Amino acid sequence: MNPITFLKAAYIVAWVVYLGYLGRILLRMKRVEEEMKELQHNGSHSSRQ
Amino acid sequence: MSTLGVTGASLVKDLRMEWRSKDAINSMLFFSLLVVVIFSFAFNPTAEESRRIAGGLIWVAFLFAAVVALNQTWARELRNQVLDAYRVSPAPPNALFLAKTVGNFLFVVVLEILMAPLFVVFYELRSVGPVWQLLVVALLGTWALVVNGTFFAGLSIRTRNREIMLPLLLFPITIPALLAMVDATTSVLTGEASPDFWIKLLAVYDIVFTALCLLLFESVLNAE
Amino acid sequence: MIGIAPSSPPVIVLENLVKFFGRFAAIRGISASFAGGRLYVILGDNGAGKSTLLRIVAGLMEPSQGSFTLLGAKTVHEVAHRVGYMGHAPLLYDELSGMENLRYFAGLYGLHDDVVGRHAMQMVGLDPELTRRVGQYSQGMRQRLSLARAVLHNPELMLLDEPFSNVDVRSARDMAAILGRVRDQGKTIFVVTHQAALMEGVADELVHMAEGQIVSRAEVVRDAAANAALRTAR
Amino acid sequence: MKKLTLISVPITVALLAYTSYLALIVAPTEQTMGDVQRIFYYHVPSGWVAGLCFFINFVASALYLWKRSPASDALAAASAEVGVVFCAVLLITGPLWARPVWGIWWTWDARLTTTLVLWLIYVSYLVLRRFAAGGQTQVLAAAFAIFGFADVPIVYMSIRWFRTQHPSPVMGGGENSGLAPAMLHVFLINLVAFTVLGILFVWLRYQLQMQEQALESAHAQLALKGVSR
Repeated sequence: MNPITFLKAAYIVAWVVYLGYLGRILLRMKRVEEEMKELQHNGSHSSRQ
Repeated sequence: MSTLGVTGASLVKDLRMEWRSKDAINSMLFFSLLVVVIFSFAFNPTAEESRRIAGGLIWVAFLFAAVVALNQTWARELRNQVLDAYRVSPAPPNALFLAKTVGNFLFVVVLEILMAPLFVVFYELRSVGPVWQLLVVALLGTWALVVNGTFFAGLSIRTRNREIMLPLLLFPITIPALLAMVDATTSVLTGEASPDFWIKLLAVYDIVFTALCLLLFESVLNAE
Repeated sequence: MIGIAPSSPPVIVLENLVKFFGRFAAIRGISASFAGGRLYVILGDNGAGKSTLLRIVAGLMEPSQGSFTLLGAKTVHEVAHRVGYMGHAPLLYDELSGMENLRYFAGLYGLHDDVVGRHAMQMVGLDPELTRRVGQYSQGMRQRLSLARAVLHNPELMLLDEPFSNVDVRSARDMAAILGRVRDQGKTIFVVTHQAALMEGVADELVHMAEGQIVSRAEVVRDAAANAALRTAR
Repeated sequence: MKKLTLISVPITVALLAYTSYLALIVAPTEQTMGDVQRIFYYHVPSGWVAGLCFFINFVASALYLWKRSPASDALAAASAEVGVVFCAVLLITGPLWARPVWGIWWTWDARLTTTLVLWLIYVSYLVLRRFAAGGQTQVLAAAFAIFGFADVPIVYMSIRWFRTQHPSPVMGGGENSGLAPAMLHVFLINLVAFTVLGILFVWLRYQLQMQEQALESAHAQLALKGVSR
């Protein structure tokens, strides 16, 4: 196999893993934020510290 | 409350309970017997080969068997929630840990004594190097398995899936100790190398992790 | 017997105690003070937070918010030897006999004399010579032994979680009478139960809990004659 | 906070793209290994960040056991997870480099094996965090983290002794000992970029952990005040 294939594979794997992980964190953050907003909206009469 | 006194009392209690039920020792014995038989089928070794792989075989068998016993000892404390009775008492947490560790140590040593003749018979084992070195390796190695094993078993009972959790936590941390035990044993059996480095490494491992266990056990026991 | 006035110094003071289990609030802001030398019966439905409150006070759980003092101490650890706890489960080893159990638990309190265990067993009406293992005990016997374990070290404060569960009425009445006698010696006792009737004539105060809060506290005027009769019944 | 995230994420990604360009195009081709050597610019910095994360995890765990502050637990959780991710990239890019250069995917040499064991330990840590439900997670995880970190030097010692017959074939102090200046320059920039990436990940993951904690306590407070009757 061409050595360049290994080089490409390594760089692609690294980018996929890092960007995938970054995306996952940002997605989870968005979800948590939404849930928090919803919670504050629903329970607006109940004060939250 | 004297730690030693409570340790002694807990140990006697554990030994008495084990003597009555023989749960741990029976399951350990049967388990390691199975490993021996299965390995023999899987590898079908000659006497020369078996001397080479025996170190690994013996310790893998004992490691798996020890996990069975380690889960047992804490399961006993969970039945009827007896652990709560200990936790509300003024007795020092480390006394409980030491008692459990020494108890498990004795169980595994008994297992080793009972299994040793079997290994000799099934694998035609004969030590080329001095046998007393094997004893040192066995004692240090068993302590290494048991001290962390007892700690992680105590940690696992506070999680879901506790039976699965113990090997997951114990095995990665035990790798260097296992490597040392296996290599030291092989060195002595084949007589080809000196086990000195491994014995020293085991001693360091034992000291480091015994200290850490004693330092952290109270936090783990009182984590609700 | 000298009755101890409700004005004796508080044994337990709870300050805005809160306990969460994840998103569920099991204890929702309890502030209360309990005087010594009395027998409190804590009543409430399942999930009212009775057991949780007891476990927090016994030091088996940390409160999520708030604080409490126990026998004047900030941490349970300091006064562990003065507190007795009886859990919902028996807290006994099935594989050991009654005396073997008590001998071990006495050792945890630094008591190495068999007399303590024998005394505790006799007090709850069990024979110390019984060699049967606890695993073969009847439910009633097991609860009695569990009580014996909790009072072994003669604690000033006893926290008893459902001591009468699965116990026949006669045994339960016996145990209630024992508790009354112990209280008369000046000890403070908390009993969580949903069988309030069993504590009739023994209780000093009924504490009602609902949804993680104390909703009411009611003084019980003990009928002295009935009480005495109950006490001499055995 | 939100703005900072919005700015820092694209900047870091751009930085990474730039350093990748440097690594792939600008840096000179290595004579003996050829272009495959360029994996080095990803491999080594990933390993460095993983090590950094595990160290942060250890410090944060010890701090948690001492002070019991939720923030240090969140930092421990965040750094362990990010460390596992970087360590995974390290373990994947390693064999991809080894196959064309050494002719084998893997060798049980000290550094490789230690890295693998390290990765296993911190995966166990993450599994433990998942399975230890309720208020006990933090203490148990912190205790295990201390054990894991203490184990690393012992693992390294033991495996090095175990594999002394193998010449250590890892780069750094290799044939010509040290990198050519042009390579070193690119390598250092990559190292910086990956460190920035690692810090960004830990920071974001930490934010997430804190947000989740805040959400849980918001739910709890609601349960405390709202449903009363």
